Amino acid sequence: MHISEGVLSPAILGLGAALTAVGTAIGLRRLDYDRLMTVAILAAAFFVGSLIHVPIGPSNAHLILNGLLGAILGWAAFPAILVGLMLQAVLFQYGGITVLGVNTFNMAFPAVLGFYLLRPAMVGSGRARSVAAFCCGALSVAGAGLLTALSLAFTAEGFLRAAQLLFLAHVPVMVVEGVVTVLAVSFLIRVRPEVFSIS
Amino acid sequence: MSEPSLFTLEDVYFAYPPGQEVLRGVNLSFSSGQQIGLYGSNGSGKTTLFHVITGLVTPVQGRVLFHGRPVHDEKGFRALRREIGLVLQNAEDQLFNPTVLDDVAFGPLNLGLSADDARDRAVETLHALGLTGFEDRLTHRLSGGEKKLVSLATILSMQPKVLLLDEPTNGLDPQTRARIIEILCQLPTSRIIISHDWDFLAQTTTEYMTIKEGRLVSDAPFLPHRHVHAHPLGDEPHHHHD
Amino acid sequence: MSEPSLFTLEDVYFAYPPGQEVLRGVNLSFSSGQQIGLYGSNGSGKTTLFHVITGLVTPVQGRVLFHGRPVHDEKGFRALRREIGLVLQNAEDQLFNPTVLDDVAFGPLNLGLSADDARDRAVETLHALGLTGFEDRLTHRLSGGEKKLVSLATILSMQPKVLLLDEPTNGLDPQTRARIIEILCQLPTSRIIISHDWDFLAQTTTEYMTIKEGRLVSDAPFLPHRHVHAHPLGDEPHHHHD
Amino acid sequence: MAAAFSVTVAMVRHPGTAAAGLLMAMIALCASLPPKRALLRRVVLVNVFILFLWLTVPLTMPGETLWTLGAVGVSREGLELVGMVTLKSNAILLAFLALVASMDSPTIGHAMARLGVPSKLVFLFLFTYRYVHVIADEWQRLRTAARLRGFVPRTDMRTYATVGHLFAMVLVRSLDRSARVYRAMILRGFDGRFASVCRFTIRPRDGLFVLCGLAAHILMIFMECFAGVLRV
Ligand SMILES: Nc1ncnc2c1ncn2[C@@H]1O[C@H](COP(=O)(O)OP(=O)(O)OP(=O)(O)O)[C@@H](O)[C@H]1O
Ligand SMILES: Nc1ncnc2c1ncn2[C@@H]1O[C@H](COP(=O)(O)OP(=O)(O)OP(=O)(O)O)[C@@H](O)[C@H]1O
Ligand SMILES: [Mg+2]
Ligand SMILES: [Mg+2]
Repeated sequence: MHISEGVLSPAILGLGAALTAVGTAIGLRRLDYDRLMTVAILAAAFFVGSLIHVPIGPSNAHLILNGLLGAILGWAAFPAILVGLMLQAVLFQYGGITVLGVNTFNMAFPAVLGFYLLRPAMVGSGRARSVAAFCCGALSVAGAGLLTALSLAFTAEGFLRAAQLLFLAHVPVMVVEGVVTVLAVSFLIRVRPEVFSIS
Repeated sequence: MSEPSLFTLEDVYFAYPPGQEVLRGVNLSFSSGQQIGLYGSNGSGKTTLFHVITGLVTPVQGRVLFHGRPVHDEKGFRALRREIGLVLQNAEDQLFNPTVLDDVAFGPLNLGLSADDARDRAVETLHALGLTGFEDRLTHRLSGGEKKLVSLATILSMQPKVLLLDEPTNGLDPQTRARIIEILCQLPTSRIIISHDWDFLAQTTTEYMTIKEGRLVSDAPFLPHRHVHAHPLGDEPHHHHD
Repeated sequence: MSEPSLFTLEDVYFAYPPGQEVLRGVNLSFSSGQQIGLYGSNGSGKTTLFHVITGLVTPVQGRVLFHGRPVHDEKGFRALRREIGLVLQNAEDQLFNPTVLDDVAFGPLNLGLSADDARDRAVETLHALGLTGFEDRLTHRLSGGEKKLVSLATILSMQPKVLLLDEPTNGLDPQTRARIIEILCQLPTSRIIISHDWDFLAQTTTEYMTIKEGRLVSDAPFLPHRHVHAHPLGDEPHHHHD
Repeated sequence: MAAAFSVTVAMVRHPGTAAAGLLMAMIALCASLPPKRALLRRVVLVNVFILFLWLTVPLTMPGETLWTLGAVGVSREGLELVGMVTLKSNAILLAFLALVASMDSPTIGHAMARLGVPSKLVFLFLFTYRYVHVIADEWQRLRTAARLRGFVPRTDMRTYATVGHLFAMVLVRSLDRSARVYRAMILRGFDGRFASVCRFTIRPRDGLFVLCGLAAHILMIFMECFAGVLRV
């Protein structure tokens, strides 16, 4: 879930923007022009992915898929997510400019962590791969939820319970994301293993 | 009606959101056994017509009847799609599972068959189309012609009562095209086929329709005639797709 | 050679990474003024051949010569691509700018024309193809036939010496196809055209080649002959795309 | 411009100023005349998050209790906090809608380039925008294919498996497409630099817009300072 404009304190907004700027700079530096196109297209695919709604019990939720994006792109996940959120801001007004930094960092940082910690196992084989992919999908969402909750909690004490609830709301999504990530990864490994050598 | 129609379009109007009307008062009553060839210029609304029939887009006005009853909602169209199988214009759009077997078994699984039955049904269908041995091929590595055949298989495995085929021979070489003609000639299924390829329609369908100014019209009589033309290997046996 | 060839393929072998060889010893010496029609079954390597000529893929063995000199690197191929224009099989891949004008002006801008000149060149090219008024249309909202025509415009605006067209009439209705034939007949440009549509090749090219078992071979002689066949409106004037 | 406004509003602490900001944003919005229905939908979307805060924060934030609903008390501080956030959110949203959303993405891209955003990021932005439609169509087509074969989304493994496969297929096809499009670009002489025939024009109306914006801005900063002084 994104945080809307005008909710967070200037300190948090500034911190988020600074961290995102650093992440994006690292991500961009590692990209050359012929891979830029690939990243643009993946960013677009993930933007579209975040519009996919899946049923969860009586309600439904949209996918986030930052774990899979991180596993494929590594640091380039920062500029990709930044651009995706910018487009969301422009096209749908989810979130907005001042919270762009915080929202990007919240989603991209767990994704990059996933890249370093879980990806080696994800491109392996058998059970280990499924477990790693599940963790990657689920934990990236958990991380994003946690960071979002923390940004709220650090803004004003009054938001504390809201932040906790927000995190809890992420739990079913985590499970679904984990499952979808496992299947998507096994599909990609079978059909297009080169995907995992883009970053 | 004396003979009950399988599905009916009643005075259907359709427009894509910002634009002009594509369909303007289409009427069609389709009975079991009919084999219609549908042609018309690019952008005349042929594909759109198929999408209206299968409920992929909702008419602005008019309605779709299935076995005589109006279909209002997605639930009604789900029932309709079990009997009316649409093969999309672009074979790539039809195939989304990793392997051919997964893809051909996908429909039967959704019809409620058990995993084993769905598998058997898929293997059987592939066999009937001469695609035995393709089960474990990756769908997106198939050649253009193979993709066309497999996408036909994904619908045939659901054993629909009516086949809607959207330009099934586009981009195919003459041999593959001949194979599709042969397969269709052996199938008794009712059908509507969209094509720019008149010769193909003449071999696979019995009535002709076209879309003119948003209206579906039955076509002029069918006249055999002759042409002189030339092409490489013109002295060897061959056939033409026009 | 007495007449200098524009480009030459010398004993080219090519295979996509995991698979089998697609091209196995292709030789071709193309001189200014030649107009070649290339046909062959699906997956025989026609598209791949075009990609080798323009340096989009690198042969495993053999080489490409341009004006008699071997082309080794991307820089050499850039010079080659200014004179040899390739229109891709899939028009959707060819169009990547938001508007038609942007797309048609993209090539000229890269040739070093000023923004105004590139704009003029684009407008002129669109006019020549009967696409005046399309400048501000969004490329992804065009109909199939319009996309094909615009993708041709994006290459013609670069005024290449050789045109490589990959299935330019696929999925087009007979009228649009006739329009493309007319446009090509008016252009004196040297060309190689890939198509499964022999009648189209007969009207737009003068020599015929095919790919058999990875080798490029000149085709058998050209024989006029006649057929009887039937189609709707067969009594009205019409032409056939086969 | 929009960014500056958003930043200022985000910093504001006084409700009066926030309300004034909201008012100004509304005026700006009226001046730029966007289509009404789309606008309404967007405002509702953002306020879903705000609604979530309304439902939780006043009930859970400790402080002076205004009234009680069964077991939980509604706190004054909670209400104030949320009220403030609501004003600010909507002010920024409306200003953003007025100033940015009425531009199309290519314009934003060019504007970004002018503002000194790294060219790689601008490129990324423009192409992502370009491909969002293409890929959304691709997704839609694959989903259609699934529907045609009787697929009904439910809360079960098969649904998630199918979604996983569909999405992976969209990825694979997007990548193939990216390779083909890159080829199309180099075939037309692309060497990494972008040129454009589209000229960035500044109309008189835009100038007026910027002037009013600046005035409103200064006014708001004044109000904020003034409020601060009063409070001391
Ligand atoms: N998704 C869409 N949004 C807006 N307009 C559309 C869309 N799809 C099709 N159209 C327009 O609707 C009209 C009919 O399109 P349709 O695809 O039904 O034509 P068709 O007869 O199948 O043409 P073709 O022979 O090229 O396949 C065209 O003018 C097309 O531009
Ligand atoms: N990117 C790719 N990776 C792997 N194999 C490929 C790739 N592109 C083509 N092939 C394979 O190479 C062979 C030749 O393909 P090519 O596209 O050149 O055929 P074609 O003659 O143009 O066929 P068509 O008439 O269907 O367009 C085919 O067997 C195809 O499956
Ligand atoms: Mg169509
Ligand atoms: Mg080809």
